[in-house]
Amino acid sequence: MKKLINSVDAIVTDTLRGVAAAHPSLRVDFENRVIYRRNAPHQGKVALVSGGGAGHEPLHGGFVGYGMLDAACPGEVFTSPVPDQMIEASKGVDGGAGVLHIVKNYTGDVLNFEMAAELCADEGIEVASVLVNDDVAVQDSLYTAGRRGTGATLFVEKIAGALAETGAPLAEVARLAQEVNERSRSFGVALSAGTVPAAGKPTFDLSDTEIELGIGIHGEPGRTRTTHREAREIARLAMDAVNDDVPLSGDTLVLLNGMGGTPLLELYIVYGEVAAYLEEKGARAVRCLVGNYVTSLDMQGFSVSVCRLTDELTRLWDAPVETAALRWGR
Amino acid sequence: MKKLINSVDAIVTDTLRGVAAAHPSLRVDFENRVIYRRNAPHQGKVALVSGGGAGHEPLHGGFVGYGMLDAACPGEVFTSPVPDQMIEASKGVDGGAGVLHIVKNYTGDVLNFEMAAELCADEGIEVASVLVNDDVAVQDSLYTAGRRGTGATLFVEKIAGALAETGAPLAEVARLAQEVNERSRSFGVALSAGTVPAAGKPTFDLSDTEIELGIGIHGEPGRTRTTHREAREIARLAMDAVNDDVPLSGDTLVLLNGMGGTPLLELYIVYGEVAAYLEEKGARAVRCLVGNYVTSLDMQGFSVSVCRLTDELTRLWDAPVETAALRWGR
Amino acid sequence: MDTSFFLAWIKEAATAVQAERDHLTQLDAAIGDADHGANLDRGFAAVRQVLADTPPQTPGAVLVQAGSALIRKVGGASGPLYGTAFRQMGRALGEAPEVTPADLVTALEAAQEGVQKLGGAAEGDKTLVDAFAPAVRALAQAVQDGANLEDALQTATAAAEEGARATVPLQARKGRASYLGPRSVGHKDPGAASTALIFAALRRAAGPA
Amino acid sequence: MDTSFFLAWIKEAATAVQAERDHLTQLDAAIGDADHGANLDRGFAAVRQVLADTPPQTPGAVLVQAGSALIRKVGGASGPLYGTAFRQMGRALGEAPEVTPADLVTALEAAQEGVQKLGGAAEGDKTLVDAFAPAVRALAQAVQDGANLEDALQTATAAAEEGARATVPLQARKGRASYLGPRSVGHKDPGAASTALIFAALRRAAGPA
Ligand SMILES: Nc1ncnc2c1ncn2[C@@H]1O[C@H](COP(=O)(O)OP(=O)(O)O)[C@@H](O)[C@H]1O
Ligand SMILES: Nc1ncnc2c1ncn2[C@@H]1O[C@H](COP(=O)(O)OP(=O)(O)O)[C@@H](O)[C@H]1O
Ligand SMILES: [Mg+2]
Ligand SMILES: [Mg+2]
Ligand SMILES: [Mg+2]
Ligand SMILES: [Mg+2]
Repeated sequence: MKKLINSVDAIVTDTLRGVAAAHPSLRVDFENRVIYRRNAPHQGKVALVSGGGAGHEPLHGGFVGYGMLDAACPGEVFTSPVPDQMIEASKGVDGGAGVLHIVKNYTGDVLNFEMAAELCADEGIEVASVLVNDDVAVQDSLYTAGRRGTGATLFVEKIAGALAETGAPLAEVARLAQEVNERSRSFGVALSAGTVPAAGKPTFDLSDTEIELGIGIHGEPGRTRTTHREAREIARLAMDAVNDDVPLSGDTLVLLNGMGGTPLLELYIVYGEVAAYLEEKGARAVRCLVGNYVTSLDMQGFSVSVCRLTDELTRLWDAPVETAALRWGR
Repeated sequence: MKKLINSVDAIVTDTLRGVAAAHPSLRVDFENRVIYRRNAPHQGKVALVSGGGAGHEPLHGGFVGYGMLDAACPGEVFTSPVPDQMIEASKGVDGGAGVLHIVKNYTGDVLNFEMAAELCADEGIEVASVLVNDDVAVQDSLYTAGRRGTGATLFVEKIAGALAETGAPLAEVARLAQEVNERSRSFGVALSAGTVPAAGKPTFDLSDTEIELGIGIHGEPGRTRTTHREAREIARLAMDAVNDDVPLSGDTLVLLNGMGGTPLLELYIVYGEVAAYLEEKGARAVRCLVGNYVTSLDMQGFSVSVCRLTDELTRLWDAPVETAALRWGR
Repeated sequence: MDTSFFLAWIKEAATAVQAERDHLTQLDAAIGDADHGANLDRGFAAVRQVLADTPPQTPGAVLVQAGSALIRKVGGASGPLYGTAFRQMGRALGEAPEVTPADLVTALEAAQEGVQKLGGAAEGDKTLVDAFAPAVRALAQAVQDGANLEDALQTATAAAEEGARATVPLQARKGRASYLGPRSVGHKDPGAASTALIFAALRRAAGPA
Repeated sequence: MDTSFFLAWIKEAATAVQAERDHLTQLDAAIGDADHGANLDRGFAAVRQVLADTPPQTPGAVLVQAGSALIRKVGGASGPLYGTAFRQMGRALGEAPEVTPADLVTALEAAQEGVQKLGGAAEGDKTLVDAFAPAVRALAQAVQDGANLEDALQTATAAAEEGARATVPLQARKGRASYLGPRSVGHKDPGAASTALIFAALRRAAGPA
């Protein structure tokens, strides 16, 4: 394993040092491991807090700033943060209008955020939570852990963040966050596994002729393995999975997301196929992002997330945002 | 070799399809392979044209837009574009104030842009050229091909682009572009080689304990090979090379650039070390970018570029820009 | 069993987790995200630190402090689950300075209930519950049958290990491994494996075999 | 040598480049950027297309069209260099329908001069000039010595091949390989290798050995 790190144990601390050095608009609490907007809290504004394991950068720290998150809590690599971080973050951003926890649906994240929400309530902070579970690769069932939260997290953070800036109350921001999640679906494909530093070798092995379909963002293998093929066909496999779950139509927002080790060149090729697929189905990608946004360390591959837009969602997507990884309108 | 492509021969065309689908603010001429601002030409504004081999995305297409380039010409993977493209692009963007060609110093790029400039002159288009050659890994000598152009290309495109928006004349824009180049130095390190699709296997082999120092952006091996070590020490090696060439001091603009296959997590770790190094030398990174900007396909590694700022350069760096890969202020 | 017994358990557990760290992580790589060993090792190191910094005076306090430290430091699914297990045990023991085998059974039953309430997993879902539940059952039975502490804990450990082994053919319904669907079959659950380690540590805390 | 001779040369060159495409690319991978084979193959395919679409009527026109197509399609360093070489040859030949061996020498000397003027490389810089220059010299000498065309071209080809081989121990001073400094030593220059192929194709255009 070759990585640009000082030591496996120092990864998160050292990343935070870099984030603090790079972004004067952010404030990093190294002890509690929280990335804040420099000028948090904002009185009267609903605050958004998210968090999750490291290894998904720029998620979530790269989305802290005007129009998106108020704070982010990074856990260890691929490990949910702990309740202390979330409590500290919630206290640090609460401007009296309450805090929305944006939680990706993984047992670890859910349990830790649940504990944090309870303890926040004890301290008088109003907390609402939204669970992101957009990954159609996972069967949705009452008897399982349910669908994973992946690329739609970015949609939820951006759109709910924009609504929060308008001064909307917590219940409304939470409702909209929920709506964005419900309107979004994702599917991921890996060409190679990433290497978790603590494990020291790739999480799984793929031969030169195989790909994994339905992977998540934690280096876990997917649901099935198939033979490698043209980008067009791989894009179709992914889009079919999305379309089979909820037929695509109308205006959509698309995230063509790299898993960390795939160059932008290839992501654009796949995006071209995705756009063509949508058109074939009578849908349109009226807004999109192409790049590394919700990654899985150095995994090679991509995920595609599609959100069926409403006028309100489009307007809030277009609203100004100013974060390390997403910026427009200011 | 596993890549998200349809065929080796279709890579550039398919990438352009994706770019066209993703960015309504761009216009893609598929036949001539030129990416334009949708509303080019701008009457009375000096136009900026750049180009180079594909495989460095988002360079250059990702930097076409307000405040930066007017057009970009992608060549085949790691191959300079051809004069026809540059001529077509120059014609398409000339608003009567002349065209600046921003050329990275590689024999192929230089020769092809030279031919294009001559033919443009024949057609009555005023062309000035700036040669970017910031890579300190290469000895600068009259008897060699000279230093390569790498990360500083982004600085030149952004800052000269901002000046051009103010209506400055061609000679002034060219002079400033030249100044940015002269004030900039870069150095690159690879942890693994990228795979050129036409070659089908990594350009060179590195064991699990080796890294290459002084690599360029075309998958070429570096000047020396050394043992892999902590991020802190690798960052020091790179920064020492920069600092030995021109001692660092004062306010600087830093690009901590990923080569395509390295996750942002690691880039932030290296950036933290670079920022600390600068402080040690009594310099400061007052502006920075951390991410994949000038890449080398799926190579793992990074390059660091430092530009010694003046007040004018800082102001122009901060000026609004609206491109696919760099956006602020609008 | 007094305070030092429970401190010894924690120490044994921390040592075992550290020794098996890579193995647990490899199990997690197969059907999870390759961090279970690192997670628990970090957690138990923190537990030892806390117990050294502010030495607790009762068995219950040892376990509550240990559980809180796990919740504060582990993250992931296993942090809140093991943290809750230790905290519930500790709360069940109250202020008592001495713990009888029957008390231990009651406490472990409370722990199991806490874990299942929090995580929603039943036996057979291929989680740490598949090692925990049979171990608690075996211990309860042995204690009821009048076995001495060492033997009872030996029985519990064997049941935990057997329970962990028995997760191999199961398809996961909870936790990360559930995402693999049928592909989760054929691998041992990492949490069940660490639960077996923790029961074996409890056995060792009771003295040499 | 008439128009069809030069068309045959181009065809032989295109075939050879296609056959050696991967080899040239591998040479370029060692000290360049792994595209020389792909570049030239794309270029010569375009040349054949152009020549088929608008068949030229003189040897000079064949070469000028070929050179222009190379410039338009190859990119990289080798595009303008080879393009200029063919264009200069063609211009030197003018409108003549027939080319004598002496004309060929003059044309190749013009080509060499064009390449060196454009790229600034001298012999010994480890570029295609290291194959081109000795080949032109050998051809000139052989023609002056009254050798027949086949033999003269055989001599030129041998000199090009020898020149390409001789680039192995050199340190590059021009082109991408120069970035490697001393590490460029020990590898054959890809452009010199392709120049040898192009001279061998010229030899074959003159008929069977
Ligand atoms: N809902 C649940 N109930 C009980 N145990 C669970 C549950 N979900 C996961 N686990 C246990 O947690 C283990 C994984 O822990 P760990 O790898 O530390 O966390 P994460 O899955 O968040 O990376 C699994 O092997 C399983 O035994
Ligand atoms: N300045 C130069 N003069 C002559 N030949 C050169 C020069 N620079 C490069 N070459 C030739 O070009 C070859 C490389 O061509 P190619 O790989 O197609 O272009 P690029 O280097 O742009 O990728 C080298 O092997 C060398 O022979
Ligand atoms: Mg985890
Ligand atoms: Mg090239
Ligand atoms: Mg895990
Ligand atoms: Mg080359």
